[in-house]
Amino acid sequence: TSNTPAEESNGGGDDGGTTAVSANDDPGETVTIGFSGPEADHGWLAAINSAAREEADKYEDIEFDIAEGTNDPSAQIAHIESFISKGVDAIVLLPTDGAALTEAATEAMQAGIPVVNVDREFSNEFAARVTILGDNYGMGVSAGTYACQLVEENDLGDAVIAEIAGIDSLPLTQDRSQGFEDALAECGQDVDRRVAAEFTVESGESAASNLLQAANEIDIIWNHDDDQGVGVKAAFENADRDEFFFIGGAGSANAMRWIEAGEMEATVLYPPTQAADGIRLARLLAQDKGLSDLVQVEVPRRIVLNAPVVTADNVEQYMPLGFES
Amino acid sequence: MGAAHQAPDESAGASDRQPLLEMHDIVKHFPGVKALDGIDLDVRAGEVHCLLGQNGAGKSTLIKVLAGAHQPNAGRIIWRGEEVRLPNPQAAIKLGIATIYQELDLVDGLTVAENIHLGHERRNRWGFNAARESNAAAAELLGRLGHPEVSPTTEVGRMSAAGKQIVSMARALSHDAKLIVMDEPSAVLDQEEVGRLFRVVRDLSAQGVAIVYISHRLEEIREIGNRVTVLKDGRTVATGLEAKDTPTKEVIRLMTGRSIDYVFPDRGAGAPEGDPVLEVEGLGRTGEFTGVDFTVRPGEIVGLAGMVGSGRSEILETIYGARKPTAGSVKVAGKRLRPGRVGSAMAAGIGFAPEERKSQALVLRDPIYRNVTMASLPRFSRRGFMHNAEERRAAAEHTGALDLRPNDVERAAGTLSGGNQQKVVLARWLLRECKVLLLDEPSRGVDVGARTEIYALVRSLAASGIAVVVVSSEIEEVIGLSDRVLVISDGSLVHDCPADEIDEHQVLDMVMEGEVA
Amino acid sequence: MSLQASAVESGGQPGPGEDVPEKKGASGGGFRTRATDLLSGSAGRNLGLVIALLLLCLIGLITAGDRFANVDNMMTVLRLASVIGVVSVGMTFVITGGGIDLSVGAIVALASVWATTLATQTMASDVHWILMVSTALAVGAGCGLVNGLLIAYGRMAAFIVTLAMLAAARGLAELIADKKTQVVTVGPFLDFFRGSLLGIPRLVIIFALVAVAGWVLLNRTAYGRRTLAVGGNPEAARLAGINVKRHQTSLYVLLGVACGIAAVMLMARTTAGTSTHGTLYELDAIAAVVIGGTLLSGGRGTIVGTVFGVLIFTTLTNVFTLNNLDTSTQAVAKGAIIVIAVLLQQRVAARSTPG
Amino acid sequence: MSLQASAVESGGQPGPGEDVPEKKGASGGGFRTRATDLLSGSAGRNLGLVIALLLLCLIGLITAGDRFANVDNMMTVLRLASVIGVVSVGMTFVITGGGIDLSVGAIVALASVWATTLATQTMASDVHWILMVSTALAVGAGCGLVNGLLIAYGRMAAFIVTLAMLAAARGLAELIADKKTQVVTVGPFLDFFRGSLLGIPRLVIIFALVAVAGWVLLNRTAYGRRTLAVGGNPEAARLAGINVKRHQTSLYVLLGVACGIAAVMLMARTTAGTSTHGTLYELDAIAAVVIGGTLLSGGRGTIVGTVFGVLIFTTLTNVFTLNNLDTSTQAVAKGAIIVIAVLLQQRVAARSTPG
Ligand SMILES: Nc1ncnc2c1ncn2[C@@H]1O[C@H](COP(=O)(O)OP(=O)(O)OP(=O)(O)O)[C@@H](O)[C@H]1O
Ligand SMILES: Nc1ncnc2c1ncn2[C@@H]1O[C@H](COP(=O)(O)OP(=O)(O)OP(=O)(O)O)[C@@H](O)[C@H]1O
Ligand SMILES: [Mg+2]
Ligand SMILES: [Mg+2]
Repeated sequence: TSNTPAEESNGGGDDGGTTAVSANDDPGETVTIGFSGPEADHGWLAAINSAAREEADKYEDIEFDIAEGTNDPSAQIAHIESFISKGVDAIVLLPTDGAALTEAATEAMQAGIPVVNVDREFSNEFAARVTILGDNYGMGVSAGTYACQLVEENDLGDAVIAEIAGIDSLPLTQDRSQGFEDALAECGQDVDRRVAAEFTVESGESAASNLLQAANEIDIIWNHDDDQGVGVKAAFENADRDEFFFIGGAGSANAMRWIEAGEMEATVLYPPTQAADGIRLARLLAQDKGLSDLVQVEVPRRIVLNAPVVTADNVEQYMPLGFES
Repeated sequence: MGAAHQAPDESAGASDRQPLLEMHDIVKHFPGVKALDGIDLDVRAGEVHCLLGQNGAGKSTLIKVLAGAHQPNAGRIIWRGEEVRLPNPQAAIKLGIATIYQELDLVDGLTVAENIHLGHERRNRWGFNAARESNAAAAELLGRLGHPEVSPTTEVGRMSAAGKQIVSMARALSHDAKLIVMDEPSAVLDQEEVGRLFRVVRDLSAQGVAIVYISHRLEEIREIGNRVTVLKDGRTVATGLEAKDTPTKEVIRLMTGRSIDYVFPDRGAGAPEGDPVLEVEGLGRTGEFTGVDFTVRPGEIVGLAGMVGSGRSEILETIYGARKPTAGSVKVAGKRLRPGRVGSAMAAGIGFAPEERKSQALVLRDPIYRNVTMASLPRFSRRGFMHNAEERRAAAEHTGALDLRPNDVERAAGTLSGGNQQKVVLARWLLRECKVLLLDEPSRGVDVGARTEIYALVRSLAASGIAVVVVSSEIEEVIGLSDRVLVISDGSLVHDCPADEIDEHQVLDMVMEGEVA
Repeated sequence: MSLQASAVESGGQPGPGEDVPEKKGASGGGFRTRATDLLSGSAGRNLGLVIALLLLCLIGLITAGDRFANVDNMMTVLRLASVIGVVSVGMTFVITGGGIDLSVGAIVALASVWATTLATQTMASDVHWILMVSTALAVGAGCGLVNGLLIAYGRMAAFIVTLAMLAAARGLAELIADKKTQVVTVGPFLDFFRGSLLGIPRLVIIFALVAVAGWVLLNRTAYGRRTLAVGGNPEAARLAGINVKRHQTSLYVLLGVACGIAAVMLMARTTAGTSTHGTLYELDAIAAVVIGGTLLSGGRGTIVGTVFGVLIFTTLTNVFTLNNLDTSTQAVAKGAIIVIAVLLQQRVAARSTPG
Repeated sequence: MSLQASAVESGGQPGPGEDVPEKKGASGGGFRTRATDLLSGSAGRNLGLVIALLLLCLIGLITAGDRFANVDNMMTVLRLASVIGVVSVGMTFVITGGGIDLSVGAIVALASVWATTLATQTMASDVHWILMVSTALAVGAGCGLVNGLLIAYGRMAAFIVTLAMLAAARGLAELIADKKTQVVTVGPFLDFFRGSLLGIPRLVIIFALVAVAGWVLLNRTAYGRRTLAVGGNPEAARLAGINVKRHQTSLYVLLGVACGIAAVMLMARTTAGTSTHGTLYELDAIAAVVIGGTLLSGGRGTIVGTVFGVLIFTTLTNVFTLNNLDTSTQAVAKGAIIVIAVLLQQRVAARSTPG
């Protein structure tokens, strides 16, 4: 159906990897993709949204219907309902609360609209055609494993390990903490001090300030989120403390730069590209295409992204993935 | 009304000077009401100009126009020969017009001195408040008013209505005004206080300050006034009357448009009989009053006389259960009330019209009918649902009987003139058919016409078998209206006798001395 | 002769504590007809809101066309409005009675969590889903009772008490749920509340019932009359024989029950109970109530206005979403529209008063 | 003869809209002495707060020992208190003047973002960091002016206007910052504001200066008197010749400037400007002000109380963190402690009044 010659400039260029091998980027029939995510009130979520938007912009056969970000599951359900009534071709959904949106997603699936579940998992596997997960538990495990490594390398013995979590009432925070704890247990360590911030710079600063007072000597600090990390780091400076190894989370561009500059030990990646991947997959699903990059013809059911640790050694390689927050 | 005729001598000279203030054809509309419909007024320097009129005639509205607080829809104001505009209160104050408002507009959270100097604060060299200077100035003003005992650092919210009135007067004096408007300053004052007020007024007019004086007590007008202007329904019906020479009957006729005999209703023949319906035994509250004993029979009116602050209001409130007594008991028809429970008192058939209608009795924003029916909600509800039409009808019936103006029960109670608000409170208890009625200053701010009606009403209520207890700061009223007079001094009952065996001077003596003269 | 004249003179803002009678509400004396009476009454006060809502719908129609104006979308708006709507109706009572409640969102969360614990759900599937509903209502009422007792009998400021409840109830909800989302597994419960009646979602019907019951309670019963009196002048109410403390307490319990109902609705809608339910409901509900015309200082309340307030906010979000506006621009526009709506309402109310 | 009348026992809750003189504060007629006067005055009113704070410190000392009671930790508490403290001092004025402001957090965010844009920072590094400070203050004052004009001259409810500003300012901040965190790169700015003077962090000194200035302004100047009057009885203030609308407007501007100062402090503390700064400051600031003893209905305000309120909340969080309490338990404990603190304060105030 497409007769625009401008396809090259839209589709290709900047993201050479996939376009080279597959014909999937060729324009197909125009499809409407609905996207709904939480309110972009914080760097990582903002990056998710903008990545999704940019991805959709690359394809001129995508009509992108992005709903207002909201932290109210009830409002998000309404978004899904309106997608269904509008009859979109596919839905990419980053739920505020996986369980709370399962029912709505199931309805969409039953209405014949494929749902791509991003980041926070539904409580029922029939609610989504594809699930793309950043691995929150894995993120904690990566951080914990790296911490174990640091303990060993530096011979810290029974190290004082502290954790600065994100919004504590979110399941994802619980998963991260659980992973961290489990990994530490592997090498006989535990979390000595834990505070929770709210994914904002300011809350990071105050949580970290109080934390630093709680222990005179800390060996390792893992901070769940690089966005609040700006504040956490300011708190270190304010208190004039740097005796510990500082590990971050998510992998913002700021964090990458700190690692380069030696101001941070490492950060655990939690790529904000999931939604962009979700858009691509949704498009393929809607156009009835497969994943020609894989041997498998079909789009897979479940994709779990890796949570690699970025250190001074490999930061250059990961720099392009770092999102500005 | 046998007040002495003491004319200040200056008044003769004042009359031939050019008027200090002239107001011509002032018109003021409120949504749905023409409050002022062409008022003329002229005031000369050094005179006491009295403004008379029934409740709702427009007196307060007129003086608010004069104070810059209301903007007239039409009319001219001429101040010392020049036409002026008064867009806000500052403008009026700047010209030298100070006002004591009827609704005592003071700020409760500030001290006496701070209230007095509000808007023209005393500052020191660095622009900070000069508290000491301000307190000293306030103390001086209070002294001039005969109240050196009032501390300038007292918070005004803790003062009685009478105290606030004094502060308002001090505030007006603090302005170095050429014209002071007083809107019913004597309403909350007792006789002694009124005497002090008059001394101050005479002082001021001797200094050439003009006073516009509003009161519903005609004898005061006669005692202090030079000339009288009468308002009726938003119009000037007479102006420049000589205060001393115009017969009372004539003034009342001008105000009301009819002749009213300004007298107290006859006491029925013979003393009321039957068992006492209200028995107060040894009632006391620490720090307020002690050992109050009295009984009231059905059909009897008992008056409580005493100075402002003697504890009369507290006694009534305690009987009603609004305050919890520390000693003694109250019985109605032989049954003991639960102390400190309004519900218990109401159920037993006591009704109470409190002294401060604005803060204690009315929901100003609500329509009149709701204010009237507030204490009788169960009567108009069937299984919890209100019968609105019947409610309005019953309310209108009772407000009509009290000659409420305007008699429109849908109006917000707050838009009524002061005296008419009092009638709404009375209507509330008339609706409830009580056995005992406690009235705290029932005629405060009520005009002569309505006052006569209220007296007649109270009497007829008594005649129908209700026991009435009345508190009033006008001793004449207590004696004239009651069957029996109780004299309260400093929180205790000092005398109890039939009303016709005592006169004003005796009461006054007892009130002051605290014992039978 | 200008009608505005009198309005211009009032110096004070219509903020808390003001007890000057509202001029716009005052209606004419002798020459009033039934019609103007109606206008200057509640209909007149709500006219501005109606106009604001209609304007909003018009904008929706123009910018989103059919996507806005179809039954499905309307039902979506109503369904979204229904949960916060129920809370707002309860909030109208508390505010009219001179109080405030910041803990509504937290109570909704606690009630939803408590009603979806494994224990409750197991019992509910054994016996009847009504058990879950009763649990939610009881939790709501209990929290409301604590609020009410501390405020009325403990003489503490409502703002502080309910702020404390906000913290405590949400914390408790987190502790009970262990910060996990509890999925509702009781099928009949979901079937009942997620169903429709004559094409109208049951949630919307519940909202309608609550609103009607609230209207009757406020405008046609002695309870409503007492609420207005207690809010307008508590001292006068007390001296007129109303048990002010008991009444105030009952208002908070009433709102607590409304929160319980909202929790049930939210559980049905999201098929889950979690400690994050009801986030920021306190601001949304108070905003809807105040924009509807209920005085924050108490003594005057309107359920119809509140319903309009809720609908305006929900429609606003819907129109924005249909137009794909980004969140930040939405927020800026929302701020501007709130101000315009209120200004409009004021002008219309002033205009509709006879002079 | 005494002219003092005791306040009739108040039946109403001491909630919003109450204008009955406080019963607990009422003191006897003639038999009042200088000493009891002082007690029943500001010291007496604050005594409960002092006790609450001391108790809290005691708990901190017992549970966390040296980690609590060392200069570093004290400075940390003070530094954390200073930003919200400056906002709370400004809020005290607005609330005392009968208003309320829900937009403080959003204004802080907008000011911080505006003052850290690339353009501003480039200019600031070329000229002087004072440029960044002026930008923040101007943005704060501007937002406050808009609030004030709409409330005072537009006669809109403060709650609604500032709620709209909350949405709009945060949205605008997001648009300007593009939802990114803007890191402060102007070294001299950071050096100045993150430095210390005689071992006391500059931020704490700024807070102290603001608090002292606020105290003097409220208690020792005509402006403060008028604020009390405007909040206590706006009609009386108008009749006394005070330009009530202008005064109300100025109060919001004052608070806006305080928000600008807070934004500067926050920029220094976190080395960043972002649209998420100041989240929930509205609740925190109002809570600190109210717990400090300022009446939510206006007319009575205390800066000392506000400072104590801020310190109590900050110390509470500090003690919790030192004890490694989890967030949910913290929330429940916080709720309980707020209620206990206020009850304590009431009892002490009642005790310290003679009669
Ligand atoms: N703010 C207002 N809104 C509407 N009507 C008002 C308002 N203020 C006064 N009125 C009306 O204007 C008329 C004049 O009232 P005003 O207060 O001037 O009477 P008054 O002569 O002072 O009576 P009183 O002796 O009872 O004090 C009354 O009908 C009153 O109801
Ligand atoms: N806070 C207080 N503590 C102790 N005594 C008080 C207090 N306030 C007032 N009083 C005393 O209580 C008594 C009663 O005062 P109140 O002014 O109510 O009397 P009243 O006779 O009703 O006067 P009015 O005629 O003005 O109503 C006075 O002796 C007064 O000094
Ligand atoms: Mg009058
Ligand atoms: Mg009295």
